[in-house]
Amino acid sequence: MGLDNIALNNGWSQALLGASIVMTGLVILSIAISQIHKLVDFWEKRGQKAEPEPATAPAGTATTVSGLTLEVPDQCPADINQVADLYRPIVAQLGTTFELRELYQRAAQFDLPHPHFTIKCLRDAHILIPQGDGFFSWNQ
Amino acid sequence: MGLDNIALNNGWSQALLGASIVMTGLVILSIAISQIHKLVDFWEKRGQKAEPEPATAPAGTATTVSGLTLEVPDQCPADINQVADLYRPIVAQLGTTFELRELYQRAAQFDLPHPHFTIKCLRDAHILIPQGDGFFSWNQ
Amino acid sequence: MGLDNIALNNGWSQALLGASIVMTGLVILSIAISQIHKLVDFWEKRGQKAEPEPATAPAGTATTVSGLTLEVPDQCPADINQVADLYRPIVAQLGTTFELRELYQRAAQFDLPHPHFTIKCLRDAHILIPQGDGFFSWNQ
Amino acid sequence: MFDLLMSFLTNTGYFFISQDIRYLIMIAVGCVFLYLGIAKQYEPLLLVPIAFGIVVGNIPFFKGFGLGIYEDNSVFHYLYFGVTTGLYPSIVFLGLGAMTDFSSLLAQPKLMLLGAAAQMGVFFTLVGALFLGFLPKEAASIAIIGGADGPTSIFLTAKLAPHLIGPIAIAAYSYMALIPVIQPPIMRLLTTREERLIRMEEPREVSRTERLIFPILGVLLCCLLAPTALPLLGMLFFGNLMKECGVVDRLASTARSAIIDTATIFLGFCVGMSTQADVFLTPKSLLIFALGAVAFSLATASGLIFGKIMNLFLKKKINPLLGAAGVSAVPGSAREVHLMGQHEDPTNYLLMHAMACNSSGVIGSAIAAGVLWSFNMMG
Amino acid sequence: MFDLLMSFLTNTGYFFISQDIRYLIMIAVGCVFLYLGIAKQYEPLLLVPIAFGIVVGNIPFFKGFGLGIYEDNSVFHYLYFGVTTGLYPSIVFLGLGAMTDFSSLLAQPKLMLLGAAAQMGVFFTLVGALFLGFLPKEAASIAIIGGADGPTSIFLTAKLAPHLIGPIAIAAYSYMALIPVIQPPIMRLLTTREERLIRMEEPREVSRTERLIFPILGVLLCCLLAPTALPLLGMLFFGNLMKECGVVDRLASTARSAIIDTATIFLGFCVGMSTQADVFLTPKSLLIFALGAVAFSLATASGLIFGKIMNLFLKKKINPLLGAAGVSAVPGSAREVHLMGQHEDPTNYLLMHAMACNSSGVIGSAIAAGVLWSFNMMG
Amino acid sequence: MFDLLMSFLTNTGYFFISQDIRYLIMIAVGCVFLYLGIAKQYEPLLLVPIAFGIVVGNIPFFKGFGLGIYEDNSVFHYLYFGVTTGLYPSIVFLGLGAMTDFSSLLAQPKLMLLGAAAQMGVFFTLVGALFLGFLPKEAASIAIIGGADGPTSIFLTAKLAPHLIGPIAIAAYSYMALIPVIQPPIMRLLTTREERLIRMEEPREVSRTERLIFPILGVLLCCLLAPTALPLLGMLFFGNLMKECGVVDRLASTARSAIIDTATIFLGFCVGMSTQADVFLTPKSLLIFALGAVAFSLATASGLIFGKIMNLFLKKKINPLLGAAGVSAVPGSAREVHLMGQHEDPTNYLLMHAMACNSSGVIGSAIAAGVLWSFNMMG
Ligand code: NA
Ligand code: NA
Ligand code: NA
Repeated sequence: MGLDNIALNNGWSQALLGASIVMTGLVILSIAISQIHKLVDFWEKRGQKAEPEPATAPAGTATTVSGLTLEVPDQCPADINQVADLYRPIVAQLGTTFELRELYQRAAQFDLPHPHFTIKCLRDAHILIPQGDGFFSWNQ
Repeated sequence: MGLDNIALNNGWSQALLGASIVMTGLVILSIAISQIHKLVDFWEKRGQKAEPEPATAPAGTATTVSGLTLEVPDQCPADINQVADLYRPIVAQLGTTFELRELYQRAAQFDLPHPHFTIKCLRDAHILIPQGDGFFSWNQ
Repeated sequence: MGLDNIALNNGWSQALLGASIVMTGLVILSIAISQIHKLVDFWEKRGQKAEPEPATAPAGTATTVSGLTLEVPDQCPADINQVADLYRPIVAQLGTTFELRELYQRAAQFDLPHPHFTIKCLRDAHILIPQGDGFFSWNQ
Repeated sequence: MFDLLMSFLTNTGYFFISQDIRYLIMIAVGCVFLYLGIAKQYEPLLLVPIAFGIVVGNIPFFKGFGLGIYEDNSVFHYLYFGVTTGLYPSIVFLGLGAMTDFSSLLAQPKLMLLGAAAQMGVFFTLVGALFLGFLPKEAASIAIIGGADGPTSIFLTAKLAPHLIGPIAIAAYSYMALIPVIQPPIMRLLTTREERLIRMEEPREVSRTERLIFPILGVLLCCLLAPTALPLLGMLFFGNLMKECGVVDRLASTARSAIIDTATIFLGFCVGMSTQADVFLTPKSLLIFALGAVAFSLATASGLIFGKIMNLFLKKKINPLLGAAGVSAVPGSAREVHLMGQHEDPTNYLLMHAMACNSSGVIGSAIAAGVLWSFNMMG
Repeated sequence: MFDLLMSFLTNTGYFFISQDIRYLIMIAVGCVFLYLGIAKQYEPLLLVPIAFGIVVGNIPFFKGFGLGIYEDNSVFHYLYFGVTTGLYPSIVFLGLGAMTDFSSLLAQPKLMLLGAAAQMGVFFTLVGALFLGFLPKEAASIAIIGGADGPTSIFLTAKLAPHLIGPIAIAAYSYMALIPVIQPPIMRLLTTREERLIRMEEPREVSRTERLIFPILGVLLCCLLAPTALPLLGMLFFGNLMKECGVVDRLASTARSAIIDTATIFLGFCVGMSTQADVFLTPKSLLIFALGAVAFSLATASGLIFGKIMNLFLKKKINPLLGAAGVSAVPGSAREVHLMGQHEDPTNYLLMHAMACNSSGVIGSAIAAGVLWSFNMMG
Repeated sequence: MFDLLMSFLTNTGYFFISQDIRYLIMIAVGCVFLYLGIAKQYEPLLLVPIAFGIVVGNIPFFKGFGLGIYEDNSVFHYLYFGVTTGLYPSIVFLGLGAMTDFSSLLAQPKLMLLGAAAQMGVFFTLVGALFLGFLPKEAASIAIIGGADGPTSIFLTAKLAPHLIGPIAIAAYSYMALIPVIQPPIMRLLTTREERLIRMEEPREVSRTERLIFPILGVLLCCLLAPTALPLLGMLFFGNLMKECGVVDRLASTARSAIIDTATIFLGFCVGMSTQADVFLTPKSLLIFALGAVAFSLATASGLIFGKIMNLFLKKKINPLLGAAGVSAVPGSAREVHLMGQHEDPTNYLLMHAMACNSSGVIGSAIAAGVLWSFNMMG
């Protein structure tokens, strides 16, 4: 009891040291995250430079894949019909009308690239036609 | 290590036997599922023949029930209003507007027959009226 | 076996006493719930009388809070724009179009008062504008 | 190679079935249950998991690998743990509370007596099971089948007679699924057409405050009387409070979806698996099935007769069919009552009233289970 | 028959309550908490499960049946297992991570210091609790109440002083629920109107890559310093990575719905049940409540004062009210800060900034818990 | 104070890393996996939890606090329990069953042979691992990597060689994620352009009854032959029956969302954590990785070659690329087959057919696991 109990149990040291550690931890973290910004910028610039050169390792494969999975979806693909081909067998399974959620799930299940974005593009291209009440049909 | 270790641990037998068992298992299963088709056809034909005769065991009861639960929902019931009566007490609990999901859950909770299909019929019969944003009201 | 086994194991007492206890329990509960009604009425009347006097404990605080959280949402607040101010920073995070569900989740996360009701008011005031397919945007 | 082949072959299920045909019988039983659940739609949420569990649990195997539900360290044993400890039943009650609307019960408290009356079947059966020579704890577990509440039956049996979980659970669920077969004849036998035609008043509106106070009052009044009902009723009323209070909707909604579904899947499947032929197919099981049918019928009859007795005293008569819904068996018996009522008069809506009896039957049999448990612990 | 009746009656909750009135007190406390949670809507997701748990946990029963949370083999004991092992708190942190948006913190890293500063309250209280004669492990568990983070408090207490889980958890959650009562006076006392009027800049946009790197960097920097924070912060940052990476949306969405809801329900309910009067109503509990209030107030004050100190060095001043949000108590304290700011100037939006402090407060108190744990294990 | 500081510092992760650099290596490996999962989107549902688990599991700490996955009473140890008992893999199979549509397999039963053929890779690797001196149980666990099914590999390893769960799981999941890198070269090497251009017929419509009978028939035929496959296949077919029967939709939907997601999160995270450098970074692990790559490639090759062999006997030729999808690795290998087919002829849709092989590969490797388990238990 009393100050003795504090001293006996290292109370002062624990408090001081504990507070310092917590502060240190968060100061380090806050400095670190204030630097992520720069790191990311640096990395992205480097990335832009590096991009023109083709990737290193499994070249042929990577191309096959990257054509479909790795492009950054800034805008809808020009060859939307080719994309639609990828979706047709899935849509066929869903019946004449379906919910986007179902389509999305299927697309995700088959790991088709960027399903959300692609579905949006398919709608913009009027390949997916809304039927009201959240149902859609396939226009091809 | 080496071939001795394989022989000592029955490696060759395990590999050969294991591979055979897996193959046997899937061959049997694939033959079986290629026959389901026929079995089902046979059974359904038998069923069509048997149907006209009334069921064996708890006759009266079965009729009471089957009128409501066991008919195959190929088309909406002619007596849609009678079906609507079944739903009215549930709808009353849901307030003036409600989501179909709520109605469906209630219907399922009370084990009403074929809720999805029935709700579709109620919509077709303009007993359930869409109010926009996925809400519906009851038109009776 | 037989009547002896019943007597030996207190069967008759258990049955009689058990049945009585279950019946007693539910009788008590049914009497109690038939009285809740009156209790609630009494309490609500007392509440209406007491309301005019300001609350007892942490007055200033309570007012600050109650203005926002405790009023009964019988009708949309007159100062809907002030309420909209509360929602603007949240909406800003959601992008230009969003689902009501997202908005509701955010509002609930920040414990904004009566989110369902408020969102309804915001729609009535045409501050939330439906964009079709369940998406909405903010009109300010 | 030949040794390995022989030892593999004598470890196949085909070999064990050829040694003990009872597994095949149970697999066939499982398939019948699947048919009832899927084609006949008798309480599919219960029957389908149980039935598939019966099939899976009766594929025989070499004991000692750690495969079966009764072997330590098997996957199925760990899942079965939720049955033997009573965890799944309690969790199912949590979800049940979060999906049950007690409004119509609150509007008509006198219907609660029908839920109590139907429990008389439990106590009649207790005496009967003792008469047939069952040990007291076994007799109590068998009697609770009359409560027509699967989780309650499993819970009590897990506490008193864990070796009987299989047959008792199967009996309880079978009879609940067979309600459209069992109840209507008894209902017709014990009521007159005039009684079946009685209409019930539209129940009054119930305020939110009432619905809020009910779970608190309910847990206090029921569990102060029978504290042993706590694991079931504590959870039931907790779920209901979450539903009614309106400020924790996300919790209530998870309780009545993901939580109860998960518990239902594993509870049903494990109960099915526990019917492994070598421990299940005994004369005792048959006796339990017979007593279960008796318990169920007595419970139905008690409810109906009590309804008629109540009418002797009530000015505003109630429809005694509602007594049959007092057994609980949510929501099957309520539906039967409704259908029977509609059969006599298509404009008579008994569903809401029957649901009130249903839910009080759930409370009643949980108290009965608590009482039987404490009798046998004090004994 | 008479014997059975008597032994039943002496096993009812009514009888036990007549012997020990403390159960009734606790039931009343539970009802008050229910009122606060439901009618006043003070943190209902926490208070409602706890409050109903208090009610259920204080229905007394005969010890020895295997009914109560402290008895082996009871259903409630198995559910309580998730509390005593620290599983529920960790799982709650997983879900919390999957629902927390750290963007505004990433845009304004300096606000993280306020989350650290508020933890000073923890260490002041540590000294105070030692002064009052508590054992070191007890003192550490009490001190962490100042972290204003329920799961963290429960986690640390489960590791250091499991016998105090009840009072410490109740104190932590009570004060978190009472934030609208506790914080505003301290905020007004320690800040001037001019300070409260300071506006914060709109935080900059944060790129997806930054949000992605943060949980990885966070777990490394925090847990390499204090590995004992791993069970909490490992899960928190894991949840956040799932949220931000955008390629496992279905997992993140389950984590922030079914998973966290289930853990929240059982955590709250079990913590409530652990307040069984005979182990809870002790002078120690009262002392813990008093110290908890001190811890909480000191934490709030530390945050506010540190905010003012920071302003001495910053060119672009921050609103020191934000310091009060550094205690975590997500999202109650952020809301209070925002409301207080709006009270002075209705066009001042502090919510996003306060949320940044809030989330760094969560990280801060998890580190503090880790540090206290390791001090007491090394000692 | 100085003592406390020193003892704190020597308990930081920084200190331990300075003593043993292997932790840093593993953290780097974790970050690479995160990159593959997030930026490259290689099977993110698997890789992201595992990768973050690797990072978290390799933050070193003082053994004895009860922190790590291998220490009794730690939170992570309790979560790991679901891995070591085989619970998570079985539960994942439940959900997998509830989301798998076996229609195209039912329409083309002969494709099932490709799923069997791909398992030959497992048995080749078994011999190889024994050749390299592994103990029989270790060799079996390593061989199953060729099954290309994470949960199956973990399940078998948990039963036979629990000390190898880490490396085997990581190898299995790595190669599954690396399918777009591993399979295409083998596919091109072993098939001619003409073969790759073969078109498959549109599969016939499959009736609901067929889809309903399949899980029942499947569990009986597979598990009567190899009862040890029960924990995996019993659950898989149970989930599928719930999906197809149409009367328990709410259970099926919870199984394929909340249940499988929860198991996936904790399975992946714990498997990642189990790679703690001091137990993981051994020469044995490297050997396992090498053998895993061999197993995977052999499995792919077996499937392809068997497809070509089948074509010798079939009038209506099949596209031998489908053989590569027989390894399972759902749905990665099916997608590769489809992409490869489309690469040759953009109008050739192999996806549905490849999914049929995929799902039979899952069944095939579960049987293979059962067979290997029983060989090693009988031995
Ligand atoms: Na009942
Ligand atoms: Na905090
Ligand atoms: Na496979």
